[in-house]
Amino acid sequence: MTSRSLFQRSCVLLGFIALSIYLFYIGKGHSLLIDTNAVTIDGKELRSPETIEVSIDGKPAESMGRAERILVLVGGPKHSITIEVISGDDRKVEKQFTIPTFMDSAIVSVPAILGDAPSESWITTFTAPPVEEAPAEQMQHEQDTPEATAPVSPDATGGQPKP
Amino acid sequence: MDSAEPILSLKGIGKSFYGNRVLADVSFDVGAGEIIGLVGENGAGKSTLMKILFGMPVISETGGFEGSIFFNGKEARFKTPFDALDAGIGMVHQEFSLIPGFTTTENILLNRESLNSSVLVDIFGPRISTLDRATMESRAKSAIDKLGVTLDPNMLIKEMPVGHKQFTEIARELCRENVKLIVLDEPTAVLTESEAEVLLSTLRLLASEGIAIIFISHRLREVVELCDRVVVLRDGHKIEDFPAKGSSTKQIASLMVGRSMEAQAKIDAASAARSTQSESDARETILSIENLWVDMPGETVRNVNLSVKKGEIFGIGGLAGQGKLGIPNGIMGLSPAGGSVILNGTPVPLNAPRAALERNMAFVSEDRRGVGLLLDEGIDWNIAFTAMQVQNKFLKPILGGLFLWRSDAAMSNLAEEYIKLLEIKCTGPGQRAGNLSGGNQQKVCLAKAFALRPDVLFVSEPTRGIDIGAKHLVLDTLKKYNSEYGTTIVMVSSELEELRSVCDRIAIVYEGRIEGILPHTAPIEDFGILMAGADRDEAPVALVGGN
Amino acid sequence: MDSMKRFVADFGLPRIIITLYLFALFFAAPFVGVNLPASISDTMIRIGMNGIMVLALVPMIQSGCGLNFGLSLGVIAGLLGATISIEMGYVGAWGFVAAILISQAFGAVFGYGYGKLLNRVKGGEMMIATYVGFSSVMIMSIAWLILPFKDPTMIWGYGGTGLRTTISVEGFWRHILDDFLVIQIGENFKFPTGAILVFAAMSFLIWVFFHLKIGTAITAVGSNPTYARASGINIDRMRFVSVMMSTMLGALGIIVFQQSFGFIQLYEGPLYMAFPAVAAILIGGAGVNKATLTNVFIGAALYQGILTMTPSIFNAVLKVDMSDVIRIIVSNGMILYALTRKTKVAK
Amino acid sequence: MSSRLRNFFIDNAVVILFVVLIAIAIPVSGLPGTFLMQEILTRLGRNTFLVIALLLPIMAGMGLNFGMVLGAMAGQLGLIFITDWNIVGIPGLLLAMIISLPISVFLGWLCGSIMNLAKGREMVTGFILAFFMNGLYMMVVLYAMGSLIPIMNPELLLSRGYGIRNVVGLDGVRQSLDTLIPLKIAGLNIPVFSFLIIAAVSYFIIWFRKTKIGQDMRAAGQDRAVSGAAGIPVEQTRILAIIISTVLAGIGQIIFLQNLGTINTTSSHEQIGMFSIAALLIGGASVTKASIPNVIVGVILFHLLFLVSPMAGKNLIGSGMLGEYFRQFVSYGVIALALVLYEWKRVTQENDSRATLRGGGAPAAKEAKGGAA
Repeated sequence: MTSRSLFQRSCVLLGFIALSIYLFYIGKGHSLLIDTNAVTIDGKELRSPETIEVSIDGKPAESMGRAERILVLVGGPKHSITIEVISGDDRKVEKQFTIPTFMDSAIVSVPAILGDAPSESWITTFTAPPVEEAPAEQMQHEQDTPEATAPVSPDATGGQPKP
Repeated sequence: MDSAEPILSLKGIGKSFYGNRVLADVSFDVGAGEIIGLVGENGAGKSTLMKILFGMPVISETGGFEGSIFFNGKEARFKTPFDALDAGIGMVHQEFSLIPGFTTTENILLNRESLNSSVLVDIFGPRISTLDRATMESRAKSAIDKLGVTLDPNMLIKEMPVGHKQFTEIARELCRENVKLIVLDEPTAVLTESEAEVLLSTLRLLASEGIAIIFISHRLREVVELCDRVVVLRDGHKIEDFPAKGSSTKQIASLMVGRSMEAQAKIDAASAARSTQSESDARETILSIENLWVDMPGETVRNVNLSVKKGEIFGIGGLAGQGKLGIPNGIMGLSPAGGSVILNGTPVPLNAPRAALERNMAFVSEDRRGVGLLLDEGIDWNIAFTAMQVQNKFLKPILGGLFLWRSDAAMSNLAEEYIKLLEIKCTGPGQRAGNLSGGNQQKVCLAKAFALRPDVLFVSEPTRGIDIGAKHLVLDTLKKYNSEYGTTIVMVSSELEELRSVCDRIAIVYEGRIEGILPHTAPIEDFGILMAGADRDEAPVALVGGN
Repeated sequence: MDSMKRFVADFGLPRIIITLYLFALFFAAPFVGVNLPASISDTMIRIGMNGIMVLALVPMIQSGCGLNFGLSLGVIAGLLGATISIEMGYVGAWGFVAAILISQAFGAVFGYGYGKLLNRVKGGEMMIATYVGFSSVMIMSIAWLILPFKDPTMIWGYGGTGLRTTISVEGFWRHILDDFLVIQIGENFKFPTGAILVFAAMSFLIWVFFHLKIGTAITAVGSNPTYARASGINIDRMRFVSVMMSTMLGALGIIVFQQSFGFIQLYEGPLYMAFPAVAAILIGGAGVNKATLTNVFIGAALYQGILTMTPSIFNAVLKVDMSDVIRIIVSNGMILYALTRKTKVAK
Repeated sequence: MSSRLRNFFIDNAVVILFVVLIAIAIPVSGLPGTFLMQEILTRLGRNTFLVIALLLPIMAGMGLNFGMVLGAMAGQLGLIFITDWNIVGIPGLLLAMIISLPISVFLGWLCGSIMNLAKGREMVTGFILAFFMNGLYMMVVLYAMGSLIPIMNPELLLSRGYGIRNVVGLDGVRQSLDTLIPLKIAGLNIPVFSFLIIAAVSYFIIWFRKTKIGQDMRAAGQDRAVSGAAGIPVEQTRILAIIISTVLAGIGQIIFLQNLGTINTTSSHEQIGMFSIAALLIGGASVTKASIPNVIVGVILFHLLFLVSPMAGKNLIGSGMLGEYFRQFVSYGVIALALVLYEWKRVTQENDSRATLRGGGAPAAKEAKGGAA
């Protein structure tokens, strides 16, 4: 192998690694919780308007009332949010925001955005409260439902997994 | 054609395989533009010599060779055939080494294709480049043009007549840059006469362009016609090296098969001693063969007529590929055959091994490991099996004869008997046949045939690949068996000497036909002429026997 | 050291590993609280159940047809025998005998076609056998749906068409062999005398067969077909006989299996039946072209031993049931080993 | 002319048989045409790539690559990882492909090397190897993942704390290739981007055949001895054919699963080999010859049959299972048929080539008929 081709092959390999990292970065999925609960920032309480319509990345808008949360799944770090206030002062706000790569679930606070709060406060990490596992439901996933009448084979028969 | 500096010069080449000498002190030169005919019987050392020249791995694996090779003025020791090819030596094999589904061009340039350059080469290596078909075709065309024949560069090999395939092979060798020497191994064996003519004139054309040619052939007439010089090998020695012009096929043939004076004298004495007992009585015919054809790959028999007398040892000789092996294989039903074979006055069905065996004929095959033996079974099985299956020997009826039970004890006894009789060196009747030496394997094969107590025994190449001591024992056993039981033996062998020392009459096969039948006392030159295909122009040899 | 190396070469490394593994399992059993008598008893029962199926592979290996991945054809014949016997209302020993007799008739018919086919595709038997087996299983699955069976224990109770996926042989001939002359020692150990006796008897018959003239000829065909032909043997006929035997033995084998298992498994049940048997005989030391009864016995014992012991030991030690995965790796690894190793005898 | 017509029928016997079969089954099934059209378009996008993965080993004379299942396993591992890391959309799929790449290469190298040990029975070896590797795959997925190999997302794991669940949802990447370029013609959704990928890989195969290495593969496929004597590294070339096939199978499996939207962890890969091979053979390919048109025709016919046979079965005898069994029978049967034809042809060809040696005075060689279905 010539040094030239060694170099080029290393470049290809590095390129693949770099591409992987880039893909990881731009493809990382996040669960966004669009939140209209009131927030207090710098001692100021910000409240959401009565009715708004929210849309992320230009997807079909959803209307929200006060103190609601809706879940939106997105991929990648950079997103835009469009908030249209239906009640009260009729206005439309469009903002860009960035989600940290390793933040799996994020709360996006509508009042903070509408209230012109500093952009760091728009997004906060969401930690799910511990949920009791539902073992019954899980069991169903674990086994292919056997046929009602089929006895559990002592496996002397089927040497191979069934197709 | 004298040239100052020979292209190839072999000096004192010698080689032995496992202490078995196959080549000794062979030296000759090949000049540029010279055509050398290399002739010799099978086993004379031609193919070993070529293997040495091409640096085949088998040579170095078995301890290398003696002497030295000078190619193009420099000493050459090729490690692999590819080194030899790179240096400028081309080889055209007896069997076609062509890819059937490829075109002429693709075959001529196999693994030497012209490539388009590509940026991917640095990353994935040169094999990622696409083929440059246009350049390839023009390269192939120029190689074909050198041959002076017309070949369609885009025709598939499998759709070609045989002759074109041969030309494609030669074009492939020519297409290499700097090719200086081409070795052709039996190039005309598969060609028709007119195709062979074209090939010969092509070779002359190449030689006139300065390419040296080594032409290996059994067709002596072609050798005389084509070559500048003829080198004769016999028993691993170079016997003669003389200009082809003015020589005759007869002369070459007798050089090929001739023995040293002492050996000759010994054989003559031996055969003279036997001559009295066999020739005197005009015995009845036991086996007569008419219009026999046998389709055995490489040993095709076209039209054989023979009759064998009861109680004689009948020899069949001839050069390799002429069909002598096909005769017993056809009669015994192992190869597709037609014609008529009459044993004791009743015809033997062909293409039915069992029928042949049931008519009390037995066969010791030349392909010991492939046909002759059950390598994974014991000696007892090997010896007894055929007799058991055909003649119901070594079987005990049980349940009133409803079933036939194999008697291992009887088989073992039989094996013990033959082990003693034939001096088979083994650990016992149960030893696997695959673990025996070649000579002992051959004895097992003979024992298998003897166990059948045949009326007619075909023995094919009984001494091939076994050591001298075993050879004598095998031949003596055959003679003894013949005299003790009166069994008619038909022995096929490429070793004329052997045939002459054992047989009463010897038929020589040439191009699938019996060229002639001679008594064992006939002078060796006569055999040589028959083997080389008696030149029709020369005076026909007086034939003895025949139908 | 040299003799050690030769032993490893002859016996094969995988086989040694498997043997050592099984010994380790048996050795470990008492220490981890596994009931050894019960395990041994289980192993015996399984040997009785599966032995004949392993035996069924011997004729075809001996005649050079290779590993009979198409054993499913024999199994189908056995299923037909069992279901028809039940349909005809035979119970007990008569039912069992009827099942065997009917299955042998079908086995002969299937074996006939199968043998004729394999003689036309010499050299490619194994792959073709596999897929002929697979497709026959599927054809039979369709047949199970539409065949006019009437017995209420066998057909779907309501709404459905055709036979059930699994049919219990309880009340017909469940454990008829296992419980014949059964030796019960304590609570946990049960020796299935009848099944083992039948297995032994069939093995004896096979042993006899291969000592007869024809059996000898079949062995020679497998060992070197050209030699056999030169000795006047009709190779195709010998191969054909071996295929017939293999298929009919397979049919018998599945019925013995069913009486012990207690159920007839229809539809896709027979699909992979051949594989455990093939793995067993290879573990026992057979090659693609050579098999002996010793290979059958050792193989059945080792393979069934592993199947019984692995789950109990693993469950006891690791609280993990990896037996399925280990079974897949061991059996297929063994087949793979045999396929890649035995190239020198290829002829 | 009539002999050409006859040859056409003989050469395309399998295709014609299935066309006739489907022509009968479609009206019986009563399925509407638009439904069938939509399904076929979807399935073309989903399966074609996998079938294309089979082409190179056939060219290299290694027969039907039953070992392609190994690639499918690698693809699934890639998808499991990106699902765990929650990488979504096209980047997720690309990342899954990149992850599968080294695994596929390694498995392909292994498979090719083992097949080199079993020359002449590559198919049965690949077939068993697939089962064997399936054992190792299960070991990794059911026991090592979550214990030895870190899995962050607990939702992927079985309740016992390690091992991947039987069903893994691919919500983040579901159909992201198919819908990347949305196109609707006459009410039919066309997975344009998937088709573009298939076109690209088809082009790759065609281009590859023209490269030196492709030429070497063809040569090695026809005659190993001659190729070796000409200096072509036959074993290496064969391994390479299997590696490429395995890599393509890995990518193909990712494309296949993104369309389905779920992975059946322990079984998604198992039948892929058989279905792809059956589809290719129904398209008129053989053990020694296969082309891109075979792939396309095969996928269409195979899946049409797949779609209509359960309904046809139901309408005929009132059991959906009948059609299910029938299509499985077809899959297995067409493979059996192709193998029988191949061996048959090989045996008769051997006899024929011997017959040509027959010399003068001999009666004309017996006419040996090749197997024609």
